[in-house]
Amino acid sequence: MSDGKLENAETVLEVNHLAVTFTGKETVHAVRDFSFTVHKGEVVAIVGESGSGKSVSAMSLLGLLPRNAVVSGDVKLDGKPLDVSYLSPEIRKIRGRQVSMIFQDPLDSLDPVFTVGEQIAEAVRVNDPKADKATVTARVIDLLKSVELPEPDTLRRKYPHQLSGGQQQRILIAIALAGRPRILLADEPTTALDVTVQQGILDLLHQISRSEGVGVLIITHDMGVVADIADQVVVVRNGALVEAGETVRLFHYPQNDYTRELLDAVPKTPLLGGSLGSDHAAAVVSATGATSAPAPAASDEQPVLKVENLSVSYAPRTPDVVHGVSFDINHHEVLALVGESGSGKSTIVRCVLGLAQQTGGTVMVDGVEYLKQRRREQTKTRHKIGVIFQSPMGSLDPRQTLAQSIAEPLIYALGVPRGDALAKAEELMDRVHLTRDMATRYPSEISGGQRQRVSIARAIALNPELLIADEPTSALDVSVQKDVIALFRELQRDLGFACLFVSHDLPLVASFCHKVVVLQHGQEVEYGPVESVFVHPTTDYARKLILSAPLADPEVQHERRRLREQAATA
Amino acid sequence: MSEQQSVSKKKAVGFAAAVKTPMFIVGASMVSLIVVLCVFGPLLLPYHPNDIDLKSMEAAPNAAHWLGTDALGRDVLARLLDGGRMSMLVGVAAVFVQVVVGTILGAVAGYAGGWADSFIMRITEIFQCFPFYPIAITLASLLGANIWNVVFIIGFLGWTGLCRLVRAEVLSLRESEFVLYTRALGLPAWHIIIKHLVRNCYPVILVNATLAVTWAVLSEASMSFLGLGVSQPNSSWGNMLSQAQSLRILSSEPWLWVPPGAAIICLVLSVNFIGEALSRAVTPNKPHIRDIDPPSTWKPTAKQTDAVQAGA
Amino acid sequence: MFRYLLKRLMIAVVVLFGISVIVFAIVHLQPGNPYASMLDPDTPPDVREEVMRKLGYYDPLPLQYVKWLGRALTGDFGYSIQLGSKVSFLIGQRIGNTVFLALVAAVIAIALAVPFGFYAAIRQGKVSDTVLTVVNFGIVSIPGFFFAMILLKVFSIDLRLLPSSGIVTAGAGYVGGQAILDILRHMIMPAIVLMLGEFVSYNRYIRSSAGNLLSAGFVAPLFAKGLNRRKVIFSHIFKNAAKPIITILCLQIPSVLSGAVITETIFSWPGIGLLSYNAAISRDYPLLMGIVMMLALVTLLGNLLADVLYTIVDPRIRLSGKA
Amino acid sequence: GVGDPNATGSTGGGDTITYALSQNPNGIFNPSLYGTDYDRAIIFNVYSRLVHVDKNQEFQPELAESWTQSEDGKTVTFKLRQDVKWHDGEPFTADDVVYNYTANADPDYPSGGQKFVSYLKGYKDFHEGKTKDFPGVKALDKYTVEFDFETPYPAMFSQLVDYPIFAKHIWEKVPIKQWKTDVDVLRKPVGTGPYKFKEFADGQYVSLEANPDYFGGAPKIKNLIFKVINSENLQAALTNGEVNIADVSDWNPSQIQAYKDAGAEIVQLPGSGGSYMGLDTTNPRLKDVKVRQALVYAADRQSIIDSVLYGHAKATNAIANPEDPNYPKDLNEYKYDPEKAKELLKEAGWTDTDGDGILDKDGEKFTFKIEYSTNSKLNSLVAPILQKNYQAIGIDASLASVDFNSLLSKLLDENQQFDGAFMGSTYRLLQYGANDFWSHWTGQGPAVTGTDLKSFGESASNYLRAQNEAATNVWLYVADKGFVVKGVDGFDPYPYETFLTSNQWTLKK
Ligand SMILES: Nc1ncnc2c1ncn2[C@@H]1O[C@H](COP(=O)(O)OP(=O)(O)OP(=O)(O)O)[C@@H](O)[C@H]1O
Ligand SMILES: Nc1ncnc2c1ncn2[C@@H]1O[C@H](COP(=O)(O)OP(=O)(O)OP(=O)(O)O)[C@@H](O)[C@H]1O
Ligand SMILES: [Mg+2]
Ligand SMILES: [Mg+2]
Repeated sequence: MSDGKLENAETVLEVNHLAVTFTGKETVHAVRDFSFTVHKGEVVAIVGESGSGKSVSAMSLLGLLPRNAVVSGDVKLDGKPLDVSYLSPEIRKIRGRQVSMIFQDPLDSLDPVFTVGEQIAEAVRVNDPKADKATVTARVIDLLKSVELPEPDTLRRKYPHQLSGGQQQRILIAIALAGRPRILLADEPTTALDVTVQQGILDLLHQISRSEGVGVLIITHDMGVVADIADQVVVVRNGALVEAGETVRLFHYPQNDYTRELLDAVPKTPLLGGSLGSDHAAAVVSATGATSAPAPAASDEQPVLKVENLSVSYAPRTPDVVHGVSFDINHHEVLALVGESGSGKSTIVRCVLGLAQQTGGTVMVDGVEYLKQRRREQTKTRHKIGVIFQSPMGSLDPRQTLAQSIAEPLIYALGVPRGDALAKAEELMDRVHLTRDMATRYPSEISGGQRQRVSIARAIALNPELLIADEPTSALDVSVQKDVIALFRELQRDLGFACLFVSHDLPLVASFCHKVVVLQHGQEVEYGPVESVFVHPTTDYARKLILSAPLADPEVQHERRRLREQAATA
Repeated sequence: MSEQQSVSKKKAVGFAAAVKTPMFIVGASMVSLIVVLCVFGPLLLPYHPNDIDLKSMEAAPNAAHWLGTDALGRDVLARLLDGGRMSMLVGVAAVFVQVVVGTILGAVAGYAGGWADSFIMRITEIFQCFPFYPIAITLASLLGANIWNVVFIIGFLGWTGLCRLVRAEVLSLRESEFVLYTRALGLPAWHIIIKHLVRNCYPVILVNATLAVTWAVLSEASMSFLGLGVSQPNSSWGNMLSQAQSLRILSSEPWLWVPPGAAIICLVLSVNFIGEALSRAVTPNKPHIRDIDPPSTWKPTAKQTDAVQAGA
Repeated sequence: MFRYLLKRLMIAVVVLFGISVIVFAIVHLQPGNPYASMLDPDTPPDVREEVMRKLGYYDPLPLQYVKWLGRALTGDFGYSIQLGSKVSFLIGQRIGNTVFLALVAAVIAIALAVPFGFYAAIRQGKVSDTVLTVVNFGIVSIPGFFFAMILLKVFSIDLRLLPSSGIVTAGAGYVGGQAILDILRHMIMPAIVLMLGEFVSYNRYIRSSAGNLLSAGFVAPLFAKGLNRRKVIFSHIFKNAAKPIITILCLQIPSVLSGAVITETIFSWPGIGLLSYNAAISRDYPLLMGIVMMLALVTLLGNLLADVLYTIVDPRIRLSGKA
Repeated sequence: GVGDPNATGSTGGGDTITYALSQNPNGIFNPSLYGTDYDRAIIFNVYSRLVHVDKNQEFQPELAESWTQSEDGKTVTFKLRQDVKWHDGEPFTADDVVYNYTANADPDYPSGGQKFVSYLKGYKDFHEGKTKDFPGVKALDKYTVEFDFETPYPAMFSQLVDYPIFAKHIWEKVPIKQWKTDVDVLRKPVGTGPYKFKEFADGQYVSLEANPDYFGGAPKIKNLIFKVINSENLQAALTNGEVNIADVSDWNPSQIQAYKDAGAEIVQLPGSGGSYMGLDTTNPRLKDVKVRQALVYAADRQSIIDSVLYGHAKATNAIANPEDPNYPKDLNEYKYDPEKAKELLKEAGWTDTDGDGILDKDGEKFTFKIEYSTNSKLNSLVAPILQKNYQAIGIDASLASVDFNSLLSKLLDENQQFDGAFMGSTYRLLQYGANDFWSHWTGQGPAVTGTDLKSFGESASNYLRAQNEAATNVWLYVADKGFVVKGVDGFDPYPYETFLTSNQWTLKK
């Protein structure tokens, strides 16, 4: 990769003063003033907080917005002006031929009742209407090969749901490439995917831009992805351009406050950085700020949660989803459950809470198998456990006010009178830095981060001995995530609970947890202190997982890509 | 997340938004008008709906009888207003039965799962398979023909749809994390069902209930046609209309069929409007992209341009 | 697939059994004697009693049920009290007429509902959509029997265009094309009445499912890859809409059949609806049970058919012994 | 027919008469097992009877040429016609007649059987299966049949009028037990009447064709079709030319006018079907004859006839046709008199002690539930009038409508009580007192007896007087029978005999 080459490259897409307004019941200025340029063979990343108008901007270039959207701005494609203000014939002509788009959710973006081959063939025929059947098929197979899918001839006869997420995303890319476009608009192409799969897609996009000279515009909120793939970065906020620049420069010398805030919010993770193998546990402790967490209690004490040989199945006579997992958590200790999506993290959480069918092993809280107890005692134990579920929206009843949600366990579990409970709820809201005037709002009326805090307030209402938090930050953008984690640390220090922390975000785990369990297909592949597992992973899977988590550091990512490419050619 | 946020936002304020739509306003005011007329109207009329006057049978509308008289010289207007009470009572009460039965069974089946679910679903299928009229006739003769039996029959045979909907909703709500939370907390099942599950089914229930009103009012009319509806001497719109079932009356005595016919149509139409407004509110349509229905001009409308400029 | 079918059939048997118990119970719980009208009212009481005993009227109810079930399992639904003949014979004579009428009505309804439903879905929220919605509501709000009378008045009396009732011109003995024409002329009014109610529910349902499809995630990508509107709607959306259309078709079977009661009564269309009405009115319980069981079976088969057809139109669905 | 034959395709040609049936026949085309008037219409055109009644309500020979009766009334001998053939060409003989009544008495006979048969000699033993021999009816020769009675039963003639004779050679092939279920035989009737059976399209029509060999003279038209058309559609069918003859079900002048406008004429004759409200004489409130009489006085029956039936009915004061020769002329007419009703009730101890407008006695209020069946439009008009009449004299009258069969089975159940129930029956000649069963009335000992028609008639008149005095029913009316006839000549019905002249019917030119 040489910068010199890029500077001379021709400009493919030039967007100036793009604005999109939605008219209707209320007028939404989704994009106000947005400008950027994409050159041949270059990857441009657009980053910005959720709702800042990234997707809308991309869609507007292809005229894929609803009727109530009013678009204006100067757009030049290959130097020729393109009128994006209405569904002009030119816009329809460039679709799929000069500008293609890769959509965010791969399964949702494919027509479920056509085979993937047919769907690619359609795109081929758009560009070459006179092609005969054999030509089209040949081209489809070529495309499947170019996106590195195995056995293209069987694969093309499959339906979207028969493919994995990564394969589906590759199909979308193949469709996008069918018209040999000059520009590829990729809207969060990897958000729905596992880190390991994500890496493959990013490599593919990178390779396409390099080898075919396609200009790639990638939209993402993951700074790790940006660091990994982008040549240029465009930061957008509230529908307007904040800062743009070459990636390495922007990461090291951010000019704008917002950009800086964005980069600061990314967890700092020396454990995962650089080359694997150097042993520097002490450095970790100081660098992660983990010092704020009290040291784990002596190991001769009774663990708060002890899971032994746990197996779980969702329905009778179906194969287990979790096989023989064991771990324990002491007071003041935070144990992380990590692993790719679907590896059984949430399942373990559910089983610990008695919400999934345990097929083997034991779950002990304070030394008793509480799930086997009678209802009444079981309920008592349950009151010692605080729970935060994965999605902030889903974990609050949309028809309860925030105060009601927080007070519910107090009223119905402890029998606190309603008035007192509501008063206590307001105190708890103070603790999680929510203003009291929010007490009567409904979950839909507050932001995701605020909801997360309501869940936390509710979870600590009963002063839990054990806190179970299932991906409490998965759905948040980095800045909100940072706030939530800070709050978490504070609470843990004050209340001293043991914590089971589920996450797929390795940098976050590295900075926050004491012990870690790595899961693959429901099996425990690694278990131990964070420092040893992350620094000296003993299994290939763990190593791959750790390496695939993109770090928000362009140099590290470039180095990693270089190593991968070497490995591939070797 | 932002999408989820906006959808749920619409849900929470959905009904409030529905109230402002023209469809809702038209429907609600028509229903209110009908209710007011039927509740208070009879008090103002000089005739009792069952007063027989054999001297003026099937009289055309005149000064004394604004809507004429029926085959026994009874005042059609008085019977119309009084019959409206019956028809609406049938509608509301039958829906009440349906909603109560359907919601409870659906919620229990969805929440409990397992054999309870299978059991309730089999019951639901059984009821679903009953052909309406033969069973209604049989039940009517088992129970005798009167308004409460009409209510019972319509409710009894009509709850399955709502039950299935509520069950489906509860099934997905049950796995939602706020319900898992209450279960993890060890709260009693009834609390979870009533406070969380059923409450979150309100949109489904409400929309379905308005459709069920339609169904009940029309079924009462059809049952009257088959001689099973509200029985003499009481009137309902259904039995007034069914008594006018002859080509003779149809061609020469419109005052006997136009009022009840128009009343049924108005009531059903307006209830449907309300239902449609509510259902549009709770199931917000994602707007289609431009290509689906391209504007004829392909240019932003003047109104849109104004809005953009005003906002900018 | 096989296991799935087996399981569904087992469920169907359970459901049919439940239906038979309930219907048997409510029919027999009716006050009085179903055979009452079989004899002259002035038949001496002792003769009456003797006939009743021979008929098994004094058997305890469970025993009567077991007897009925035993025969029903061998496909014998007994004899109609009112009409004397075998229940299976009576049903066999009528079912064809109903199915024919219902099928024609359903085909017309769906043929109209698909284009109107799609049109409304495409124009969602526009004036034309609202107009269609209001028209739909207008149609549902007219009681079917009433609408039928109006048709009769207009087409039979005023215009003298169509015959008022029956399936064929009595005793005319038409053959070939003339016979078909004759049947068609008799069928127009009943089919329209039966069709309209169905049309509205099909139309509303298709409108909403097509609406969902039109805003589904895969639509924008289709346009993005350069397909035109015609191709997107007629190839992609249509194929996706097959499943909702099948659903409504199969699941509406019971409602079409029960709607036929009214239509058949008015137009003297000799179908199963009319037969079931008479059976219920005259407490002809063997006949009623036979009809109810048959309709229930048709309903269950309709549901099963829907599920099996899904697997053909929607590759995502696999039938398994589970679920 | 009138109307455009191309547009309506109506009656298939100039040689067809279509007769509307308001309901589908059940298809029980056995002359002694049929249950409905619709089956009866077919049977009376396909089969013949031993005797029929003439316009003066006297019995006339049909299949029988003549008959004689012994002094003691115990033996009746019929001489049969010798020129009669079944539609399949077999000759009609005395064996057929004997077979008919032997089957009627058979233990397996799937219905109640004709009443007079049970008065025949040896009935009991034969019916209980004790012997194979039934001496009550025998063929003296090929064309002579003798009936021997245990006790004389002159009313047999009215049953002979009602039940035509079927063919032995057809029915003996089917076990008697299965007579009501064997569709193949039931639905292909072979008779001796003016028309041959051609086709039964269930639910649609029955088509008959002329029997050129009919002993009463070959019909003048080729086809007679009975078409099922519900009464609501009749006007349309008539206008359309789909129908030539139909019953009048509504005497509303505008309805009659509509028929006339459609080109039809109205044929009206005295009816034979009566309507009344049965009173439960065992009901504690109604036990007292004064109370029942009060209920009759309080009913404004003439107004009902004048308004609901537009005068097309006769008032009755007993369960019998006022045209019946045995109907006494001196019955109490119970003219509408609410004052008298109140007086009678007062005498019976019913007064309004608490001033709420409702009569009471011993603390019990006088409630009265009027039950009527839902399948009659007329009832739903008459019942509210009666309700108002009773309310006017202080009775708390209510209405309850149930389907006909529920009502019937309730009345047939001796353990159930009722107040008043609307019933209707066909008042057949020489048949009286059958309906007392419903009123649970046993006032008049062995109801009707006599060795010959004359003494039987006197006994019948006395019976009717007693019934009239006991007020076991609130007798309402016998509605006139009406026919709408369009384009048919020679249609000449009289009471009990609608089809006797069907072989004379022709289409108007
Ligand atoms: N059809 C629409 N009508 C009205 N407002 C819309 C519409 N589509 C998007 N918006 C609004 O436009 C703004 C920008 O949305 P956009 O989808 O571009 O955000 P984004 O930056 O892609 O966010 P994310 O990272 O969550 O995908 C949001 O405030 C959104 O609510
Ligand atoms: N309710 C359920 N019924 C049946 N199978 C389920 C259910 N929930 C999850 N599974 C399956 O169990 C496995 C583990 O799922 P789980 O939700 O525990 O994964 P996870 O590690 O939490 O993934 P993610 O990171 O996506 O949350 C997956 O294969 C999933 O398909
Ligand atoms: Mg986006
Ligand atoms: Mg999870």
